[in-house]
Amino acid sequence: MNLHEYQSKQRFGKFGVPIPQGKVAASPQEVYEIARELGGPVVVKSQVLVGGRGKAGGIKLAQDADEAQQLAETILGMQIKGLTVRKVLVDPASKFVKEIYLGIVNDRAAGKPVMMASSEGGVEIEEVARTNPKAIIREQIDPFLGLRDYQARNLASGINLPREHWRAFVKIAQSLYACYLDSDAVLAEINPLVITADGQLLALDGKMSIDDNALFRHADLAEMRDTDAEPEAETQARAADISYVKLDGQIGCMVNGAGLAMTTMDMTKLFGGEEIGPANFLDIGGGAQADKVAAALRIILSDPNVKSILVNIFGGITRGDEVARGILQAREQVGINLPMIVRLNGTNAKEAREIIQNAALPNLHYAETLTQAAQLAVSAAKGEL
Amino acid sequence: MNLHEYQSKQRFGKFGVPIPQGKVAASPQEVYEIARELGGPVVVKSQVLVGGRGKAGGIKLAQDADEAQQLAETILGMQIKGLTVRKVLVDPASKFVKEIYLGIVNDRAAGKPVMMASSEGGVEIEEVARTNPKAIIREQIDPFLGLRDYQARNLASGINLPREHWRAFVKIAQSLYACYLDSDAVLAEINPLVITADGQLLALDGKMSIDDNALFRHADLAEMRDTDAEPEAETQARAADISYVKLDGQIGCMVNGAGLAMTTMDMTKLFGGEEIGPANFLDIGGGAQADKVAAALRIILSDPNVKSILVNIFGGITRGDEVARGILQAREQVGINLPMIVRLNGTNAKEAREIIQNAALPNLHYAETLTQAAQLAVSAAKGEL
Amino acid sequence: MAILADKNTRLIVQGITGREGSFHAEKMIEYGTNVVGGVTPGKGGEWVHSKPVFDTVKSAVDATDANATIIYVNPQFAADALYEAIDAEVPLIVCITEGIPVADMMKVYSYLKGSKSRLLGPNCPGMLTPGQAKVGIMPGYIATPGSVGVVSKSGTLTYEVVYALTNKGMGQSTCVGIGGDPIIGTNFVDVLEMFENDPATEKVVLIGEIGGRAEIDAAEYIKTHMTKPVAGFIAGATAPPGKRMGHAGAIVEGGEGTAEEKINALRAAGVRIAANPEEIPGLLG
Amino acid sequence: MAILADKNTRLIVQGITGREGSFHAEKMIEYGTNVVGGVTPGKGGEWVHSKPVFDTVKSAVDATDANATIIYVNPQFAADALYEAIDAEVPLIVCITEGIPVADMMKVYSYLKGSKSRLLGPNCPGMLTPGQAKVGIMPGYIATPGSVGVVSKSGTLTYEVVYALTNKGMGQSTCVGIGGDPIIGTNFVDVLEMFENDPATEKVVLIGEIGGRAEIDAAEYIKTHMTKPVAGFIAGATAPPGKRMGHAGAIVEGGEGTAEEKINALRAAGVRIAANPEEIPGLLG
Repeated sequence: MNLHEYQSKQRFGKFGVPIPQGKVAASPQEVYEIARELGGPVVVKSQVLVGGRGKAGGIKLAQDADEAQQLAETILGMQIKGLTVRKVLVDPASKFVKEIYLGIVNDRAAGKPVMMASSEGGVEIEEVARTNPKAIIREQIDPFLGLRDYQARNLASGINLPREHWRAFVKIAQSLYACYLDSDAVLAEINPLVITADGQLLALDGKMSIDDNALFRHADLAEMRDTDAEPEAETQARAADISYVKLDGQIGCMVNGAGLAMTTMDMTKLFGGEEIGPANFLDIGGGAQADKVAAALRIILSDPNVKSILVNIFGGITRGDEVARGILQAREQVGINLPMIVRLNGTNAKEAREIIQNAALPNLHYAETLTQAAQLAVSAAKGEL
Repeated sequence: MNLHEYQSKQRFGKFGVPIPQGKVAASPQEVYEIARELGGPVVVKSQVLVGGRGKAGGIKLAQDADEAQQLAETILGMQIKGLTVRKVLVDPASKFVKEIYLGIVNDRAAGKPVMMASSEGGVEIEEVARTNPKAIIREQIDPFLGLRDYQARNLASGINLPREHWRAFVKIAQSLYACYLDSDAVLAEINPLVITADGQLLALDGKMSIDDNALFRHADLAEMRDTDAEPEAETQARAADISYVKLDGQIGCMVNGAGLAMTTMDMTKLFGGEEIGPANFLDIGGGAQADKVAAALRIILSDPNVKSILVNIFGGITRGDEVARGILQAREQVGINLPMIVRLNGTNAKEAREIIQNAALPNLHYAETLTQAAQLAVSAAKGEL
Repeated sequence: MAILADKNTRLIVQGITGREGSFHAEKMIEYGTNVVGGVTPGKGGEWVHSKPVFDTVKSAVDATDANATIIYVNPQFAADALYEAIDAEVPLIVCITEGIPVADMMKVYSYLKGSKSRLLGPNCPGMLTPGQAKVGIMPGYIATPGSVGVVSKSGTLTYEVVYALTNKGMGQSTCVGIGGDPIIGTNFVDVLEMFENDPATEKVVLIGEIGGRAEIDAAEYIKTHMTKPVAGFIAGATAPPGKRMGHAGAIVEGGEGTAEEKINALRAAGVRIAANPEEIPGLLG
Repeated sequence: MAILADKNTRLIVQGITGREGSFHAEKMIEYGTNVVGGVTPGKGGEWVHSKPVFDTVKSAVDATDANATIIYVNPQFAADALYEAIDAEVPLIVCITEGIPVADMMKVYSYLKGSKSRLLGPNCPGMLTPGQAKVGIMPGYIATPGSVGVVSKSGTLTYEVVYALTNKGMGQSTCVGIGGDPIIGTNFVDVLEMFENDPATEKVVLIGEIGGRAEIDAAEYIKTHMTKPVAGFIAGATAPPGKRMGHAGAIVEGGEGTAEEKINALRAAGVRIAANPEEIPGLLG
């Protein structure tokens, strides 16, 4: 789960990272009030969970409260990479002499968090990794030992930070790590961390991603989820305990198991090409009860791009015939006009096929293989079935 | 540093271990008040830092407040193994059906804390180790992982604790470990931990020892030190940053280095036998400034058993001649009538010898070897020098 | 011969009195796995499917001489169950639990190093040596004894492939699901090495997916160490960057972990990559 | 030849700008030890005794190719200095610091396992290979090159014995002080094994004291593995139980760790035990 910039920075601040004393606003009037209170020039920053806000015109400098209000009128409501801006952060504008990067991610191969620093702040770290990998200094953190001061000093030394800033840098590194740890984060980054004109370190922008698996022990963080910032179908899916990601294609997929779900998506593109392709990732998990199947079908149908539905289930411990009956029952509950291709493999696949074929419903087709199922779904999406 | 029973139990209680609701008292009148407030039978327990209080008559059961007061009159002020009882703990008397042992010590060889439990509570664990070692169940604790619940269950299972007490036992084990950890303890034990007649677990007696090296981060614990409970000379030595332990012999030893100090003690007994032997362990540490030498001499002289003084210094980085001058200077400050044998080895030993011999002070003898020094000190103690 | 588990495996089930643990314990017993007991704290002395239940892993191992354990425990308590199994020095630990916080797993992973245990999972379907032992949740009937080693991050996708192999008459030596979490105890390289050294395995199928670089490491290993032919499939070519595809580990981050780079690396190592998992039996032919 | 350190040792000094660190760095340089630099956070770029100071151990090792470090750092910061040296993979770490809390050392001890470093100490005088390298605080002039290996828990008592050996014309291969704390990085058995395998060592002196069971383990090792003659002394026969004799580790607890049991165990292993340390040269004769 990703946090907004303002949420991330507030949380960093709580753990001792110096942050600008800005506030978040949802209306131009609020922006005016905040800017007037802050006095002096401010930055109005759109709060959307996507990179490249600056280039998209979502971050603007205002000389005073009036200008801030005007800018907020254009920024609030604008679309950035498909997401509507509903909130802006109003921060005092800072003069700075240097931008650096400081972040923590999980190093999967090492099984440890790794803290990274770079003297090239203000650009995406992936960009630095491509263009100037030596500019990134890394320190693996032992999960039992935690970040040690000397590791922060190694980073400061590695990025040639002037020695007078070391003490502040070490403190910020420790605060960031404490925040990362306490939040069960999988990513926590300050970019840029600036050296201001008056020689202070300040976290101008921040980003955090929380481990979804750990939200059960972070009720406060779970509440921070901005469901406005995601497709409504994803919110509904989460409520139904269904793993769902909206995509741009035309074939709605319903699958059990994440790997098989991705594979099914891949097959729709293999046979349908760019213009057809998968409309979503959807894993209904184990069991496949009729209720869950119905919820999944509703979520798939909520996407107006969907032209056909592909159901691919491997009956393992659960039996294929039960799954087939669940699909028929769910279809009755939901009411579907789109063509639907069903493929059931594994336990009692033969019985499942008979149930589907005996139902003889219009627009409901049974496929033997995944290849055949994908090809049928593509034909159906093209209106050729 | 050892804590009294009442201090240990209070601290255990703070971390969640169930303890009797008793109070500590320094006068029979206070004992009466506490016993009346508690109502019913009470136990009056002498608070001295030594084992075997019960056998020495330092723990008594009273049926009511009057009897408690009477008992306190005999217990307060009594001597137990050379220590005067100045405080008693008044606990409500508990009926119990079973005594068990639960403790944590540091396992030096493993470099880890080890938690031990035994179904034979109420006797010293060393006694159980000798008589029935299989009755002691051990779980090593990983210092990074801490005590895990399953380890506590392994202990409960190992001592055949009835299953209905497991939940309470696991909680007590975790509380004890938390207390041990938070206190930088090197020993924390509940003995006995009883199962009361009404089926509760209760820590009837407790003992804690704190790592002296960690007291710098535990101002609250350092204040708990009961200087009444140790020879005054040891209190003075601590203030002067001298490592000193009072013993029963007649030869006062002043040495630099712990190993050499023990060896010097051993030599006085080798040549002097049981009746002469060392009056103390004393390590003045490195450097040996005149002030510290003077403080050490005062401490040695405060022991009326001392008949002669043996100074054994290995001049390493520091020079023997400087040490010799320091000894002469300190002798002037302190004023000593007892015979004193000085042996200086190592750097500038020759010059040191000349300084001592040139001083030609009465009762001040220079020895070449440790053997000679110990023999001279023994002769001096016997009045034969 | 087989890898990880076989006829000589003596298995205990952590969480045997729970819904999932009890259900799958029965399935494993039915398959013929030598399940020797189970563990549920506070329920020692009970019996489940005629197998004794113990309070702690240590007491279960002491009593049954178990050499493998399978964990069906809620994510909140899974780390503790793992530490308990490691402390009891169980040689093989299979963790089925999905949803363990990654911070917990990083500590477990660190604790595992230098221990006497091998961990498979978490968030994995476990493993199956056809006709000998099933330690996990794979449906037993889809597999049949043979000489193809299968290793995969996935569950149902693996079943598809294994079932397809069986239907084509290509039996399996051992089928291993390593799990879809970012931090897992056993990786592709570990299993490939076991298959390379296993006389019963002649060919290998590797099924990967987007996220992380385990498949890149596998390609490196195959290139430099493997003599046996490998065919494979990588799921998630159509997954968008920055989005988690069900598995906690299935995410393309910062342009890394794409299906394309994995396919390229594996192809360069001589692996025959299927565009469609149904092609896999043909690629082994 | 020698053990632990010799002419090829490249030493850095952690805490080189402190009072003790600076003083002993000078003494080590005077002795001929190849001190290549020092570390004090925030003082990188300065020079002490013509040696460069670095901010971190890592930068010091990168710049000087050091293969040993000695730590003179206050007890509060000693654990951090130790972790830093371990993380920088320095092969030999000697920690002089006295008074490190045992809870800190238990974690360091655990972290040390599986690392690439050997730790000598803490609370030890360090080691000295006569004529080659002094890594510690032993006065250099008391030792002379020869074939007696000396290992001890003590400081000044060791100096006594080494000096006595030198005065009797019995030179030393290496003199090692393992330290008097309850938890130390290198124990008697480790050093005895090094001496046993060191061609330059012909005879060994072991100096122990009350507390713990390191001498009992040593006796076991000597009995089963050592071919070279060993003489020894155990300090503290007259120490009362339950009282700490200066060293944090020198305490008889629960009747264990007495001088008597150690002497008996060592005698049973064939070690010649002196009642008086001045006898030791004679026992080697």
